[in-house]
Amino acid sequence: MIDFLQNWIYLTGAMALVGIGLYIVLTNTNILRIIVGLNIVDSGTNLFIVTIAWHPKSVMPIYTATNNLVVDGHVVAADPLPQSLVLTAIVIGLGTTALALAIAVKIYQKYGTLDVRKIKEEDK
Amino acid sequence: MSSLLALLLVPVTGSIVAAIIQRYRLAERLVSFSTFVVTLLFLIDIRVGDAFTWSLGFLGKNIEMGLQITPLSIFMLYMTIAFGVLLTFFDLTERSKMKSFLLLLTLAASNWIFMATDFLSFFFAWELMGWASILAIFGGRRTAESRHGALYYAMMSIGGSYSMLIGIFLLSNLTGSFSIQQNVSYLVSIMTVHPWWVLGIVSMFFVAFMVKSGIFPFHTWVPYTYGESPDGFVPYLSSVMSKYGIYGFLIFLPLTLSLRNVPGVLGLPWPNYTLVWFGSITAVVGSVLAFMQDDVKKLFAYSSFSNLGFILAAIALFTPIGLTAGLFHAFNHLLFNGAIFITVVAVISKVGITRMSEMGGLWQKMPLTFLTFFVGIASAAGIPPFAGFGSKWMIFQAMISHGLIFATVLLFFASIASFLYLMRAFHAIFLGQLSHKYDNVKEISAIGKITEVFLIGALIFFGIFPGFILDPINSIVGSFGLKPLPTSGYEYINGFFSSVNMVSIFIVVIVAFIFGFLLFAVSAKHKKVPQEDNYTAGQIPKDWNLTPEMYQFSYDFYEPMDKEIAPFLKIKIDGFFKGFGDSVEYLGSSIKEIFTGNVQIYTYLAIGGLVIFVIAGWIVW
Amino acid sequence: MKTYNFAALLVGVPLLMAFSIPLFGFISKQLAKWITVLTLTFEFLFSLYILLWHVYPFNVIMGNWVPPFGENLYIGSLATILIVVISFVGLMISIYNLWSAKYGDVVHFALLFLMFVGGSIGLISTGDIFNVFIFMEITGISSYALAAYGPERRALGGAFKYLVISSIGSTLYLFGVLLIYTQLGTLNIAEIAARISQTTPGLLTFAGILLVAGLAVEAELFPFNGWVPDTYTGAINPVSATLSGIGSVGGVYVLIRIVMTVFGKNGNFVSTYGNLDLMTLIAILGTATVVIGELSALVQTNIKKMLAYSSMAQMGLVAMAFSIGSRLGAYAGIFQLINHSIAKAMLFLILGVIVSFGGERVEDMKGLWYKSPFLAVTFTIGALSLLGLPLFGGFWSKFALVDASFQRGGWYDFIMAIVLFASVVEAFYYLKVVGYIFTSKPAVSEKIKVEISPAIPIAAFAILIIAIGIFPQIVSGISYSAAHELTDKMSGYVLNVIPTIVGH
Amino acid sequence: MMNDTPEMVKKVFAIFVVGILIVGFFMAFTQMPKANAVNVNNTVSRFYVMKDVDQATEMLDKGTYFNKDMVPLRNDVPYTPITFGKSANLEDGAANVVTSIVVDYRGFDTLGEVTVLFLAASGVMLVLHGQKRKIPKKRTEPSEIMYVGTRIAFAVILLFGIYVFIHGHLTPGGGFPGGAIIASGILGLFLGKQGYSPNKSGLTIFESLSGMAYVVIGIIGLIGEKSFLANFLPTGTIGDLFSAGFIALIYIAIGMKVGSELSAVTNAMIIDTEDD
Repeated sequence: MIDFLQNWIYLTGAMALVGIGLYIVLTNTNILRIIVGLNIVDSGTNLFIVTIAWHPKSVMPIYTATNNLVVDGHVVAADPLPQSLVLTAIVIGLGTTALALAIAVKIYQKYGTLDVRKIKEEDK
Repeated sequence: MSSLLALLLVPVTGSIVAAIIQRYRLAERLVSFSTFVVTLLFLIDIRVGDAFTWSLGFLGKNIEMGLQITPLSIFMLYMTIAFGVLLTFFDLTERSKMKSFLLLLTLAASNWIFMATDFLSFFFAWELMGWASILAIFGGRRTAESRHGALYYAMMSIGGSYSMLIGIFLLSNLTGSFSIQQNVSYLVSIMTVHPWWVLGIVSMFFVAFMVKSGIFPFHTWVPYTYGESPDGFVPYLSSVMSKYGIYGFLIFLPLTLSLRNVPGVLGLPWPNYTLVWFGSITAVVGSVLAFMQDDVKKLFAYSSFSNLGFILAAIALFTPIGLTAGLFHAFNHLLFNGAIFITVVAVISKVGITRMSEMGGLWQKMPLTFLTFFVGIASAAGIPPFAGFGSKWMIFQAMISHGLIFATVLLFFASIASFLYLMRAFHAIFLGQLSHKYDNVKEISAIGKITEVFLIGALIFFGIFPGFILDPINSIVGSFGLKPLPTSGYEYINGFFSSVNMVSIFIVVIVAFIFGFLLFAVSAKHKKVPQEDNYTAGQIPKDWNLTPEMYQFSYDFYEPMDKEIAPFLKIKIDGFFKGFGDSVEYLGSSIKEIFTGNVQIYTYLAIGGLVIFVIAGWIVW
Repeated sequence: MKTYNFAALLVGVPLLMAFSIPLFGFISKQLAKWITVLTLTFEFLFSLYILLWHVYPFNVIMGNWVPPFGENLYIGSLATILIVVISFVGLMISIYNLWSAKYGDVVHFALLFLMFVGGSIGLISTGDIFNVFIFMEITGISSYALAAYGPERRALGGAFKYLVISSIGSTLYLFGVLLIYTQLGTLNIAEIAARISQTTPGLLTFAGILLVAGLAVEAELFPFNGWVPDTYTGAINPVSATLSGIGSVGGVYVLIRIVMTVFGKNGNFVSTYGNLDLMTLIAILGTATVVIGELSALVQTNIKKMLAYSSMAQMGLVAMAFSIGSRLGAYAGIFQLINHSIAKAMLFLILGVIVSFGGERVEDMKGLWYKSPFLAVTFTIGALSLLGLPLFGGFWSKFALVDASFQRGGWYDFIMAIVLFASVVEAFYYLKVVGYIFTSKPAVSEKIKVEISPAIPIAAFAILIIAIGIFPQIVSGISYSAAHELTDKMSGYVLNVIPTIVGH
Repeated sequence: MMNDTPEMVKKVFAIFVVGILIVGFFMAFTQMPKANAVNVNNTVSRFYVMKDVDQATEMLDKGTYFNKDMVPLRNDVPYTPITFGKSANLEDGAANVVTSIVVDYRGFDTLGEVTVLFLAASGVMLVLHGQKRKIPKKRTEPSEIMYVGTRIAFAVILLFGIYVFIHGHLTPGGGFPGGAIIASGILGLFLGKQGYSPNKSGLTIFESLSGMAYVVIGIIGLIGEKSFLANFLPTGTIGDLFSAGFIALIYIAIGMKVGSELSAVTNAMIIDTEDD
């Protein structure tokens, strides 16, 4: 039962992060806050990915002298594949954030504002 | 058959050459003319029954495509190509602003349309002809109006061809083939079982044909487009391109033969009856609108589709006499419309304007053109012995033979109205007093004169000896499974009730003409006065508010009649299309508001769309 | 399973050259651009070799781990033709960039452009559903940066909008992938495609919706395409050409691959498990996009925005064609995609030349014929091809599209009627521009001098459009076998990747 | 449209939309496998953990991996037990299974990932090109302790970073964390001295060469082992420092690349936009 709850807690946390992130993106008009919101969504996604890889009884997927990953022909380690995926997802999130911040800096210089409602052009 | 392919390849080659050398105008025109001539030479080699097929690996199947010559197609081919030869010959020296390569592309497409045996190539050629003519019209006056005219035409034309496309695929999915013959015979076989089905599919096609021929209620583009086209292109547009629609109608009209035994209206199957009415209304609308026009190109544009109404009304009967009359009128229309437009082009190229109320008295300067124009409008009005009389006479006979009294009355009315507008043009352009600004106007070049003489000759010749053209028409009628009219010599026209000997009519007319001329010669001589003498005895006081138009006696030529008709003109089909376009534009500008430029709106759209899908997902899972 | 591991260079060489471009940039900025041209020439020739010598279909095994255990590239007929098209368009735009890319950091621009094309090639060839995400991000990040490039500030706004929407889209996609992973325990597209029926229907439906929503951002389908007008308008013209000619191709490809191959049933007409028919979803999205795109384009006065909306609408048309589900429909979609890619890229490139001499309002096209007959004629060719008029490439695809929808019948008759109406609207605004080009005297009769480097790509595109228009066999044969790959997923895709998937 | 909407309505609507989405997610989660986690034995990860892909491939080639209903018989794949420190010449020698997946089994992903980071860094350079770093007039120099401290710490951090990526196949960590650690050391240098700027061209060369090294390693695999990114080195005994074939090489390349890239990004981002 407690095992069951534990994963639900993490899932709820992940979904809460996604929800909060999206809410921020939808309601805040400041570019930096929108970027923060996107970052929170990313975090939620990453938490979700590692959550589905993990089970309360699982061990870390690294062979050491004491850590046995396979017992009776069954793998007891946490699923390593989503963990490698999350590594990728984190890096990608980082890259996106860096680029978004660079664009935000430039936007502030050129438009003089960080309000998304004001970042539009009349047709020339 | 290589000559069949040559009919396509020669114009295409000519078109490419003309496109390359279009910087050198004379060379370009020579190429255009010689291409038409070469095409005509190839055509002489072609006989009814020639065929050529190839297959195209497309859409995952082998589509059999083909070219075939039927009596109708060879008739159409001769008409269009010969007319084109004449036109390009005339064009050699005229300032017509026509892009020859587009004309030649149109020629290739037109040849293909007339020879196509399958809907794939028919549609291909139809669209090719469509956009080539659109671009040709763009190249016309280079004004906002000409853009507008071409766009109007383009919209109607593309709408029509999409309608036809739907028809083609509805049909080919039923039969699994693109072949015109197979599809039509399939339609014949289900005609009596599912008449509404057939009606639906066929009307998809008819929309395209009606647009191209300017049949009511799709006639509204005609004046805009003709009025703004390049001068040299208008004769081709009005004389040749309007016939594509007629050709299209003739593909499907044999369907109605299977309805002959079904009770209809006045012994006519109801589709024929409806089409007759469309034709008649077109004739009337065209004529009435024509005599209100002051712009000479627009006037003859209306005149042109009024005549198309006559032709449609006649062929829609699909009886031997009706078909003969319609095709005969189509031929005559080609000739006299060509004569009229070629002279109009000649006049416009000399005086540089199209408003008739600013012309006048030009017969003194351009006598041969005047004569050609006179013969042209006499034919158009159906005055014997010129071509045009015979066909109109036959059309009325055909209509009355079916007891279509009301439609016939309409056509009579249209015919009388056509007298009015022809009269107006005749007077306004050529008669009356010559304005001083035209003192230096000269008759057209020798080449133009040759063309005009040729047209006069043709109009008289085919007026007196209609049999030369009725013979091929009879074989067309025969090819549709109808019994051709009896023939009795080249000078005879055999109607439903009676027959006419055109030679005797010719003699009567000549005698009457000589008599009239004698009267004219012995009567009092009149004196030439300058234009200003009309109203003001040579003086122009400022406070009289006289405009130059008022010197022209044909300004507001039919003013009283205009006033009578004006209330009816408020009902505008044109307004319907324009209003439709405006509402589409309004819709567009409302929808555009979705994209506000605010990224949060876009996020809302995306997340909102996703949520809607998720809800939809719940509902169905 | 046929393998040809050497083709890994299709992805490897652009990567290697992209990494090395900063080094070349030290020597000369122009050299960096030339490296792009050379690399894309290699890509184009290599893919042409694959196409003409009929090397396809084959797999590229990465790291000697065969699918479904490792990652693979699957280059079937669809991937082959699209890679040929993409690398050709990319090559042409890179030649154009020799002239046009002249602001700021040219070296990094060349690098990002190269990786955008390379990433799109990877996106199209990859056989792993998570790898798709990575390549989506490669193309995504390079396109945000490319879109932000340029002398005008509106580029930044457009790039930021694209970034936000696209980030959300890729997050959704990632969720979808992971949900499928929890069910099947694999990330290989072929294995997922074969075993899709072994999943829980509800979860699968949800995952499908997430995947479609995420991919529709790149595929420019309404309502996920808010970024399109601003980004296309903001970016410099060669970048708009890239986004429209390459980026949208990749986006639509993945969307279709997921919907038709992964979620598709085997057979002629495709539907999905879990009750919700993803093809219907695509049909709705596609039709809505066509209508909204064309109607919005109708009222634009800025020609670049007009092209952007038209681009969106064309993508809707492509999606709608695929959603028909028959082989003919898929064929029409592929053909239309290729035509759109070539023609729209060409229009944007032409616009780039024109804009460098004047404004980009529709009125500024007035009298182009007098200023530069070359640009006027090529613009007309592109516009007429998009309208689907004969003698140009677009005719055949539109024809096939109409054929396919009427063969499918049912609701598609009405959808097609709507789409054809939208096409009339499209014809109106394109012909309006063509009218301006030919019928007006220019306000300033200054001649436009077209340099050699923009002239080459524009002329090549125009010639290609006419060549396809006259000889549709250039594209139609391979497109038709590519359509087979989409509609018959077992023999077309899965068995080519994992031949023993049906064990004994 | 949006600009006139009251804040409150906007918020409520946002909560509504996001709420439905989250509820949708939870409804999907209820259908997930037991305990909401993937059973490793039902995924391909099983072979990665067991280092058993070769045997699974053998079964696949024989046609016994999938049954008739296309269900993979993952638990039927024969298994050779692995003992830490003893098993040698495995198909993949990394003790850290995540690393073996990241670099070896799914190495192509990682190449893409490196590219993404590289592109992001290039994008930042492209967007921020031409920005001059202005040193504000009111200079507040950090203290001497900070200056010396960050420099000393940098050496240690650098060493630690190198340690992390060299031991990537044995312990948690690897190229990305290692590179990030190195970059954080360089960040310290920024804090230590106002106006500090690393050698930009040096960073670029470093970045490019390490990236090229990664691709070249892949191409060596293509030439030597007939497959892109294939391991061409012996895998050694599991648990040794010199094991796991090319993983260490790749991680060195990645570590150097990520370190220099993040430093370059940091350098590019330090722009003084305030008016002073």
